[in-house]
Amino acid sequence: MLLSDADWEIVRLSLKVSLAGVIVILPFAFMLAWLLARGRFPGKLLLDAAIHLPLVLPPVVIGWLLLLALGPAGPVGALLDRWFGVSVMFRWTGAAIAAAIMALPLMVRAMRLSIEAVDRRVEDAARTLGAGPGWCFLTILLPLSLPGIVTGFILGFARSIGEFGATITFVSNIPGETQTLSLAIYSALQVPGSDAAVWRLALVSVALSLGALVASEALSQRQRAGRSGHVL
Amino acid sequence: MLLSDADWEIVRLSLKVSLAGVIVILPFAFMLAWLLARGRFPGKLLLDAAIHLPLVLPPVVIGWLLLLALGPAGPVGALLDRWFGVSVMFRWTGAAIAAAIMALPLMVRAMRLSIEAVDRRVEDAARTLGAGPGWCFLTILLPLSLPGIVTGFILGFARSIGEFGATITFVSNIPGETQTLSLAIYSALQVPGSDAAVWRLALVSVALSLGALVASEALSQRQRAGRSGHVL
Amino acid sequence: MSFEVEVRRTLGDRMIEACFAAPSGLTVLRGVSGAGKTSVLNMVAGLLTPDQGRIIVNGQTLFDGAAGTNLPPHRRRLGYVFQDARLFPHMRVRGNLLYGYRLAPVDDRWMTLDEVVAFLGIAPLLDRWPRSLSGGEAQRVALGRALLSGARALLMDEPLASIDPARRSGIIEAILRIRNELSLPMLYVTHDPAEAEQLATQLVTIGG
Amino acid sequence: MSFEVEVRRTLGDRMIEACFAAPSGLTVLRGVSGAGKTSVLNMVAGLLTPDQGRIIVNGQTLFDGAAGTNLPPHRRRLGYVFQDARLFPHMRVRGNLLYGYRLAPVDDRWMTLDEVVAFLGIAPLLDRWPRSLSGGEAQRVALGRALLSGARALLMDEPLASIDPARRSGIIEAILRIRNELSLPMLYVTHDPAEAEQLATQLVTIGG
Amino acid sequence: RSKGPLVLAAASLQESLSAAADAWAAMGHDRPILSFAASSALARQIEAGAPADLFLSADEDWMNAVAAKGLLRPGTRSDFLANRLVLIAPAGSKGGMVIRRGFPLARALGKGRLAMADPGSVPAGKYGKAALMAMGVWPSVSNRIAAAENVRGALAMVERRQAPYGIVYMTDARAASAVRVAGVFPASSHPPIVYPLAILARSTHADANGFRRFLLSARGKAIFRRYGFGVK
Ligand SMILES: Nc1ncnc2c1ncn2[C@@H]1O[C@H](COP(=O)(O)OP(=O)(O)OP(=O)(O)O)[C@@H](O)[C@H]1O
Ligand SMILES: Nc1ncnc2c1ncn2[C@@H]1O[C@H](COP(=O)(O)OP(=O)(O)OP(=O)(O)O)[C@@H](O)[C@H]1O
Ligand SMILES: [Mg+2]
Ligand SMILES: [Mg+2]
Repeated sequence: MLLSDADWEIVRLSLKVSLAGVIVILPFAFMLAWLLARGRFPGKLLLDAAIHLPLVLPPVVIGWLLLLALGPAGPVGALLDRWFGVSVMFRWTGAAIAAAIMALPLMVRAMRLSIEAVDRRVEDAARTLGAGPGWCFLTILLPLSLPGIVTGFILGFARSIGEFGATITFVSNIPGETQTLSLAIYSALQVPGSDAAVWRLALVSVALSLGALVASEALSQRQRAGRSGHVL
Repeated sequence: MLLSDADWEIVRLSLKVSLAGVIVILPFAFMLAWLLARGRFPGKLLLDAAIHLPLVLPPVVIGWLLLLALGPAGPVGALLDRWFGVSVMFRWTGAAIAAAIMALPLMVRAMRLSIEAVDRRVEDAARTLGAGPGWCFLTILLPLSLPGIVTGFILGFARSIGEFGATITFVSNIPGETQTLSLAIYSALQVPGSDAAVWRLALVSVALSLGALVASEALSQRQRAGRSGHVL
Repeated sequence: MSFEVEVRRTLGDRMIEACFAAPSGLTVLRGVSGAGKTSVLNMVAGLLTPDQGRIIVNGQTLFDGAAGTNLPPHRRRLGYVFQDARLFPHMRVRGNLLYGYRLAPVDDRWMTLDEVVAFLGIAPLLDRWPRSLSGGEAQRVALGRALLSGARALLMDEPLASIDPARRSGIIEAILRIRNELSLPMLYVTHDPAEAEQLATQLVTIGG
Repeated sequence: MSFEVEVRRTLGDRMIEACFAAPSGLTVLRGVSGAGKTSVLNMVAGLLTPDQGRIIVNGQTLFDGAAGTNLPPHRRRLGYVFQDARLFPHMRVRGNLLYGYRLAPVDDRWMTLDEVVAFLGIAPLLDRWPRSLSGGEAQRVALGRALLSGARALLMDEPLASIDPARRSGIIEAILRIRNELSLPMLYVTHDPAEAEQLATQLVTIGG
Repeated sequence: RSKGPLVLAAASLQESLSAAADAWAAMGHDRPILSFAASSALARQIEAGAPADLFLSADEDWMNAVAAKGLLRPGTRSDFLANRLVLIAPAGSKGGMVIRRGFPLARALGKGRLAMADPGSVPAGKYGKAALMAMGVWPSVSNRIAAAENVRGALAMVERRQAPYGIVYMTDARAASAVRVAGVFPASSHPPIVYPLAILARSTHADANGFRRFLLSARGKAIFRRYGFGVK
């Protein structure tokens, strides 16, 4: 399968958008997962529901909401422009934001599952050894939640590679700037008789996430092998 | 907020499609999660990758693949028609299939995370007490994976409420048969000045999944409260 | 012979070896920490597969490396009291106790819930969740669970490690009764010389 | 006074109460299984909050229900050997041992890794993962981890429960040395009368 | 490197407008940047203040909505292209149909469905519904519609023989080799199908008007005529 220069450009852009989105959102996702797993505060259920929104609403609606909030006329967009002079409209950064938002619920849920599975008595042991809450979080909770972090990352990455509706609605379909793999596939689908292009691009998508999958499996395999040396 | 009869009809249909899809796929998702968590077989990575496909590819492409496979001209579709005389084309059952396929990767991943967190030594204990592999699976592994099952169910349900691209491509947008909430929202979005309808339907979507969320939280709360009575 | 064990297994860079035959009654396994006592019990129970050797209990071959015999754990019907209690966290104490009982053929059961609850003193715990039990309470429930499973032999890994002296003597008496009246063969790990003295019909040192 | 403890706490339908003052040295806590020994240690360590009462260690008030004082566990600097080993599963034995050591101010450290490794006999285990340790090995590592944390007092919950007699006497000697030479106050739970006899400067019965 | 003006265009113009942009670039100008998506999505982006230069809508409604908000540069709007509506069938199927009042569409469909863009919202669907109503056959087929996400979706359904007939634009039928035109709807049977073109009020690109004038020129129109559009 030969990819044209334009195809490579699309692949590069997709990777940039997805990775940037998912990596930037990762720490926030973990904090949210932690809050939902451990916190007790009023409005927790509302926060939980809000995080699920990108999953529940059609992506096009999320794209539109992003447009209303972050577009040049939107409240957040206007502030971004005034304070930092940046605009995410029609920019790859906007696509990364859309990818991150769409990936968020998947990441939070996976991480939360892992956090809830952590044995709090092990954390207690760390506390008695002099670890403050922050250090305990970093050295005990975080590494013990690694399976959830890896799963969250993979789910989020795959989701943002496949993201289409929110992106095209929010930042349009601009080659070289916001036209990711999914959008390019959409464009190809609009042209009768371009099935070959669709297949080619779809295969590239699949290859990308297969790569991510292999990497993650190798990572968690190694981790598991280490810890559970006990065959008893 | 007042819903018209037509709106109620859409809500009813959406619930039917999502619940049917997610509930039917649930046992398969669990078996797949179990295979991936515990199994060692050639092609495991390929199976893993295949399960992620609905996440990685734009939903429209998935809808299209479903069409190729399950449509009247497709191999599976032809068999279904010949053997059972059923066709899922343009039917709500087709929408449920699309919803289930799109929900699958989320469900499998969440369940797998929980299965991997189960302490196998507890299962060993059950084995020594006379439990065969099947009984051990039912009475130990399954209940201990409940957090992952609940999370998988919620993610899957939310995802299928929000599912749009695969559904409209596969089974079209037929009021009363395949027009779920997401499709209705999309239709409304296409018409200038129909923002009110979009908001109304979007709110209904959110309410539905908020309901599911509350139910699931209550369930897992109860479960957790019971088991971890130990404050030590 | 109640137990004929001749096994060898590599764990990491350690090699666990054991070779003994126990006529009947209660065989105490001793040995320094890390000698391989738990590993031997796991091999007898079918939870750890020996690299080579043979395991015969009550004349039935459970494992034979040469012949390729390897009975799965649930067919061996050995009651195993683990070094850690390993209770089922999602079942109450009663559910834990009855798990094996319900699976045992009626004829194989040689103790009732009431008897076990009485001599272990766990009546007040029946409706509790395992996570809320104290160390000694959990250990007693684990003991009861194994006794109720209608096993044909018992494997016990320091079953009295965290049980107070008063209770301990009561339980030792019960074990002696099981040994003598039911003539159930047992493998029993303990570090306590007094306990070994009281219970053992035979002493085997692992990794000696 | 090294420990002044006067606490009360309801757990489920049980009420745990303890009231004692220990002048210095090693105080053995005993009591039947379920009496509340572990609960008392948890309250002293700050892992379980008493409903009411006071806890003073070495003259410092760690908890005072009336005054609203409640120092978090990591500020109490008490080395705690848990009834279950509770090692960190994602760190090797060395990482477990050094976890508290690295957090302790240099001046507070009163033992080195080499010393601990030597008298516990865990040198071959340093690069192993906790899950691969035997019961007694894990228990020794947990003991070493607490000793290395530069604690100002020690809480030990049946630390020698699954350790063989040979090792046990070596460890008991070391504990006696810590008690006498460093005059570190200790609360020590054991069911073994001989152990209590050897170690205790004072005996306290919980739930008596 | 300098960039051409940013053109937001309806997805159905993908091939023709790309060809026009190439021709414009061949004349020594910077190639315009083309973003193809649903007219509704593009219009919402413009409403949100997106910095684009030209808008080519697939129907008048969305252009009117944008105009009503004062977002068009006065005097630059023109009805640029025209299209016809056709009835299509899979290539190789038999039977032509003269489209006149009461033509036997329902009978021709048999158990099959009529593929068209969503008649409730998507422009091509709205025109199609109007045409069928004018011919008096809407009541007999209204429950046999397979509504697609857009006109290309309807085309694909017929291409893949999921539906025996479909209603699409003449231009779509021309572009696809797997379908044949079974009949052409009289121009009087539906409101005129026009693609309006306008420069946006926020446009700052010096070439915006030049490209617009090129599109409206004889050379530009010739390109679109090649793709089957009527030009005004
Ligand atoms: N994966 C492994 N790699 C290396 N060594 C291992 C591994 N698994 C177990 N071992 C070692 O095998 C030995 C036997 O362990 P086992 O649990 O059988 O000892 P034990 O006699 O029961 O000791 P204890 O009295 O302390 O419970 C131990 O030294 C243990 O560290
Ligand atoms: N959530 C709870 N509900 C009811 N009872 C509880 C709960 N948590 C603890 N208990 C009870 O509190 C008592 C004290 O437990 P603790 O672990 O302190 O006992 P212990 O003296 O350490 O016993 P052992 O010697 O067996 O370790 C036990 O009887 C235990 O069952
Ligand atoms: Mg052992
Ligand atoms: Mg205790």
